[in-house]
Amino acid sequence: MTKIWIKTLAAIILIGLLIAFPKVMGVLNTNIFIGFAIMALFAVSLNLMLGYTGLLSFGHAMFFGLGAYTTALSLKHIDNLPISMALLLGVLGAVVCAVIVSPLLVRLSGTAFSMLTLAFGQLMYIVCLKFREVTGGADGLGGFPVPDLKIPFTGGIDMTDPVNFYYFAITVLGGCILLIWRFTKTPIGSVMISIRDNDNRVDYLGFHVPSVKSLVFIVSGGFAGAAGAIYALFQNMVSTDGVLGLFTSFNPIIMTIIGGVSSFTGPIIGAGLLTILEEFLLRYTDRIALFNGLVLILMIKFAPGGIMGIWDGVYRKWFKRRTLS
Amino acid sequence: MDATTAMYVGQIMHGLAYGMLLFLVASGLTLIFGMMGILNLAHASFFMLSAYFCVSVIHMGGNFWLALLAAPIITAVIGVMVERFLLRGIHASGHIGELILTVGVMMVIMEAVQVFWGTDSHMISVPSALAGMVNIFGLQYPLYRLFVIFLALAILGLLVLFLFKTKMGMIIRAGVSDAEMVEALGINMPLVFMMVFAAGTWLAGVAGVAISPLLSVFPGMADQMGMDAFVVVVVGGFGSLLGAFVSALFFGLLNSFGIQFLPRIAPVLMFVFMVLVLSFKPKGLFGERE
Amino acid sequence: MNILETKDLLFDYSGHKVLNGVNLEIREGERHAVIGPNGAGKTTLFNVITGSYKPSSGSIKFQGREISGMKPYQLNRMGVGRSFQITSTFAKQTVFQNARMGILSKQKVRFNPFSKVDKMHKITNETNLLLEQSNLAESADMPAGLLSYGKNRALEICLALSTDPQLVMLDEPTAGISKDETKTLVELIRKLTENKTMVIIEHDMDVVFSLADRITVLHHGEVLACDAPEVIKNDPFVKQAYLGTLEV
Amino acid sequence: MKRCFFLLRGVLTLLVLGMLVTSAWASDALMDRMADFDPSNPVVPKGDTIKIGHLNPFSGPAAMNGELYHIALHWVAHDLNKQGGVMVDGKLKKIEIIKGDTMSKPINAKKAAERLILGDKVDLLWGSTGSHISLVCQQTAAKYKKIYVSALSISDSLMDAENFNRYTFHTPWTTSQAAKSLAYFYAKRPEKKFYILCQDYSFGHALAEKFKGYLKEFRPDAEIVGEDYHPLFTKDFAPYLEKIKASGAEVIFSGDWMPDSVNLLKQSRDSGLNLPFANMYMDDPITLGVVGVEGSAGLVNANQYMINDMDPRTRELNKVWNHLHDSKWEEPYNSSLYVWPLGVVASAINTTYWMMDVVERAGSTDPEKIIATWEGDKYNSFAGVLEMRACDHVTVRDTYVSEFSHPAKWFDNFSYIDKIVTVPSYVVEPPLPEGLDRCKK
Repeated sequence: MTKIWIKTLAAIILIGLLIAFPKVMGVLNTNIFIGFAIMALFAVSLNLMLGYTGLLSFGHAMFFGLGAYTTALSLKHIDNLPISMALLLGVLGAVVCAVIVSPLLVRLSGTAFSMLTLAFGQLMYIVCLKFREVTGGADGLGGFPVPDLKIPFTGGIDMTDPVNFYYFAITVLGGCILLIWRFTKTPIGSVMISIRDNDNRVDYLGFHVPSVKSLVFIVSGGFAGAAGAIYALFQNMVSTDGVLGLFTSFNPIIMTIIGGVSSFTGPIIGAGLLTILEEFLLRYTDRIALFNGLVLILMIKFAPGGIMGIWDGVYRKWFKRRTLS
Repeated sequence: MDATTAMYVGQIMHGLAYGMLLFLVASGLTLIFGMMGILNLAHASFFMLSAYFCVSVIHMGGNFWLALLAAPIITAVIGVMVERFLLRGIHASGHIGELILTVGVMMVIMEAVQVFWGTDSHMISVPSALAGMVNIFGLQYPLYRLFVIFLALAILGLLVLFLFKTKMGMIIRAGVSDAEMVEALGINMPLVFMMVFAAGTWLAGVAGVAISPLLSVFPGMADQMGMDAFVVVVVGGFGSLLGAFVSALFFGLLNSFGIQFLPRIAPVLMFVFMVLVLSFKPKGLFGERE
Repeated sequence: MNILETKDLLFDYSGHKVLNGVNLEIREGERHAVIGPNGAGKTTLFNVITGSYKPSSGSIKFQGREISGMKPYQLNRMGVGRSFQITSTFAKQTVFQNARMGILSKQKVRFNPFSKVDKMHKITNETNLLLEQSNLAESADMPAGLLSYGKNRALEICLALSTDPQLVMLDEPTAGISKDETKTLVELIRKLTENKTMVIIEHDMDVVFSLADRITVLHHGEVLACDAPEVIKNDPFVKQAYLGTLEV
Repeated sequence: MKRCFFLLRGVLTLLVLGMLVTSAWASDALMDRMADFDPSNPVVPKGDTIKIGHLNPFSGPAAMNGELYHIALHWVAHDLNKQGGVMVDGKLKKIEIIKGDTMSKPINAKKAAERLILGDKVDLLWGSTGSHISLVCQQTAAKYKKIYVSALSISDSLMDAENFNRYTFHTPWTTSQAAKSLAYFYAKRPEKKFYILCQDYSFGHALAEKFKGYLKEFRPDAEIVGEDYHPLFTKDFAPYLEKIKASGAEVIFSGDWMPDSVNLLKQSRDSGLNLPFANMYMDDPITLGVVGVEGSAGLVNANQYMINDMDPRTRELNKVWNHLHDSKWEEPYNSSLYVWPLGVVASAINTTYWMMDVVERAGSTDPEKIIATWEGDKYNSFAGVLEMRACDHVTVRDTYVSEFSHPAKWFDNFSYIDKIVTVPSYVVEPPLPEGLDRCKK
């Protein structure tokens, strides 16, 4: 029983900290935290494919960008659209794209899969860049209204106020991360892990591997779309380079690798570390990408399991438990 | 030679010139992938690195020709060091580890360049011997771009001779189809890998030096060329030199005539081709290996 | 009635006829062994039947239905289970999780993204039952990658049977394990394939003769003989196929 | 009568003498003040200072723009700090410049602006190249009620009805002023066939539209023989140049800025296309130095500031700047790009002096006081009169166009500004944005 007790206690403390955060840390750090939470969900949604199903996607920004653009465009063109609807439309946009793309993708695996995702990612980037009338091209799309969050009985909560938005964003992003956690605990979750370890045997056990892969692809795309939608609401500005660029696809991979590929919380830790690293470095140098690159190389070379891998190694040495996450 | 045919010939020549440079970069990329299964996303950064070395060589008093000799060799040395100390030990985590490591290398090179050579564009003037125009049945065409085409053709010839006529070339071709088997036959594959990586980076280095007088050398030059070369390798087929050559010319001409006739859609077309090929023929047009 | 029949099964691998018109009959509920010298085409026959390769021509009938060219997952759902010569289990997952994969497929819980798999007691109980039958219960929480080679072979067979197939095809189950471990494994196979039809490829003649009701001898991609074990034992042609030319 | 004549002459000479002395004195004063100015590592005052956030790309493809305007801001800060600072809230405060790296990406611009406002608590924001980036800075500043001086991007859309906000002041000229200046210049010129090649984003498209409109007005007989928009930071212009050659154009109109401007000019001259460019940003020594005298001959450059020696204060600025460049400055400010205070950099210095003058007259960095002082303000800058239009916060000024020729006073290794055509402000004044109620008469 103690295990569950510890878990609930930890959960309560965590929620307490999250609620107190904006009061304690001030508006600037709150905004940075929201940025971190968005990237955490984005990285966790990528890890659903990379860490759990063994599929490395170089085009995950496609869903993030589509989520952001659909939300931004729907708020811009449909007046007094409630914020929750805009969010849902964002997720829907990403899911529809995943449904269209997945049949082509799931037949491949390994490097071919990665290359095709990169191709799709860049295709989406160029199309958005070129059709400026709709997407605002290099200028991006800004100034769309961020409507108040309407709660049935009380009046609307002003979403442009950073602290209110913080609570809204954290509930949505935290909720999504929990949903993904639960998803990995379901039967389809264990099938995914088996596909990562040995997709051939899974085929012989009666599972239709391509349809499982496309389900994972769509779920992961949908959650990336949610992260993109929150991003659009948070920044009130969506630019092709910001949400669809090559590095928008690479960042979650870097976070997952640094945090730990084979664990659920790895990407979250990776996202936190990169955000802190960036905030810290920005004061001293403009060369943030240089440090990120170096950290990435060192991690892959000396600690392929990432921070969680190191923690797991240490944990095993001290507690002699035979676990192989 | 009235205006429209002059324009067509001009665009074809530009297409060939850009296609040839694309081939130099893509050939290195596809050889390395064919041999070692590593798709080196940092390959275009070596192309840029060599251009910056060319700037330094010329800064320190050397002329363009010395730079054309020295810069690719320095880049190849750095390429070998990257393969030797970084890429070699991580076959364990499979292709995913290697792919992501090359992303790290790309990021480091792109930023390091700005630290050492600053952020503004460096100009390299066309070498005097090649400056000016030449008259080809009525069309004025810059001599330097012709030089680039012939340089690339010469290197292609060298490459083909090396691969198909020498013992080492045979080993490399065998390695492309089955590296383990060749190693089993007692050939020191790690050494061959290192040489292929050096050759691949050297090719990218030559392209980097060749392109600098045409364009200015500035931190953003790797992105465009990197993505184009990547599309060429994927469409041409991983590990296939012929595939790289054919698709490099195709995309070089597409780049020129795309801007000429359908400016808005030209870049999109390139990626549409890539998606189509990858979806229906993952091995690429001439590739043997996924 | 034959549960599995192949008619003039042909498979040529770029010119070389690996299977040259194989007619195989497996009766319902029998234990059938397929033997033959190396390179006779045993494993290829196996892979063609279980859907890994598409045959060049000829038909395969399972319970009366034509299955040539079907995908492995379709065959499995129809009731064909198989094991692999080279152990192919889920190294990073525990033995329990390995077995549970088969049970999930058996219970057709393939796309359920809602309920927690650990909370599905029906599945958990059935998995534990399977593990006990395969006497792997005590190493249930051990990752498959850390099992001994012998135990891994047992897990391999357990997986093959986990989807409760009518026809079980075992590809050299006892390959590479010691004499006494073979004994326990043979007992395990006999126990697990109680009322099922089994086809086994095996080189160890003791295993073949202790398990098989009938034996098919394959040589150069053709069926040399198909009869009871005693008959096969002293069939001159079989000896010749194995020992080369007959000393006169 | 004679005596009063004699008296008058005396006064006149005294006046001239005084002028000479003050300019001499003044120039010595500026020389003394700026003697220790080193842009590579500027003196950063601490304590209670007027903090100015400098938003520009300091990394990424257009990183050199950050470096370019860094010297402009620090020149003004250094000069005023040497005079004790600016009287604000009853105290003499020094000026402190804090960098905010936009990385040429709208999202990073928003983050940098927020960090400057909330983290460093800046009093004023100043920036930024790239209209799409400047728009983000402007919106972020307004969100936290901070003054944003949009000193570099010149898109009209930045101050139109949709994007206008009362905390933003537009000190440079605008796209329409630039386009109208060039069209005005070509009114009396023989060339008839124009080819438009601009960057494929809002600034490029807006500039092209405005130029076509004004050209029809000034030259109904002129003809646009072709129009292309190339992606930002294009590498290979050859296909575009080939199209231009075939189109028979006489002038190429391009609003490209660094690094596109230098690539375009260099590649066109290398491929034998010697047509003049009607441009706004091909006036820096790096770009022109590459193509030499013939390559830069005939370029028609329009600008909000052109280096000249008419006004004593500009003469003084040029003298001190050139002296410091030759004697003192190190990497990267000792390069040919910074020999003289030219075009965009000098204009930035000019408008920054204006900004600080407004702050001094407002006597505070409180946004409301600054807005009240700056709206409708007329300032006699060292490059002509600058007027801040009250209703839409856009600056109206004379603009200048010049055809480069050789030999020119300032540089000898390439053609440069010689005869300057001034376009009076009433001609080039931008139209009031419709739909902005503040501007309804």
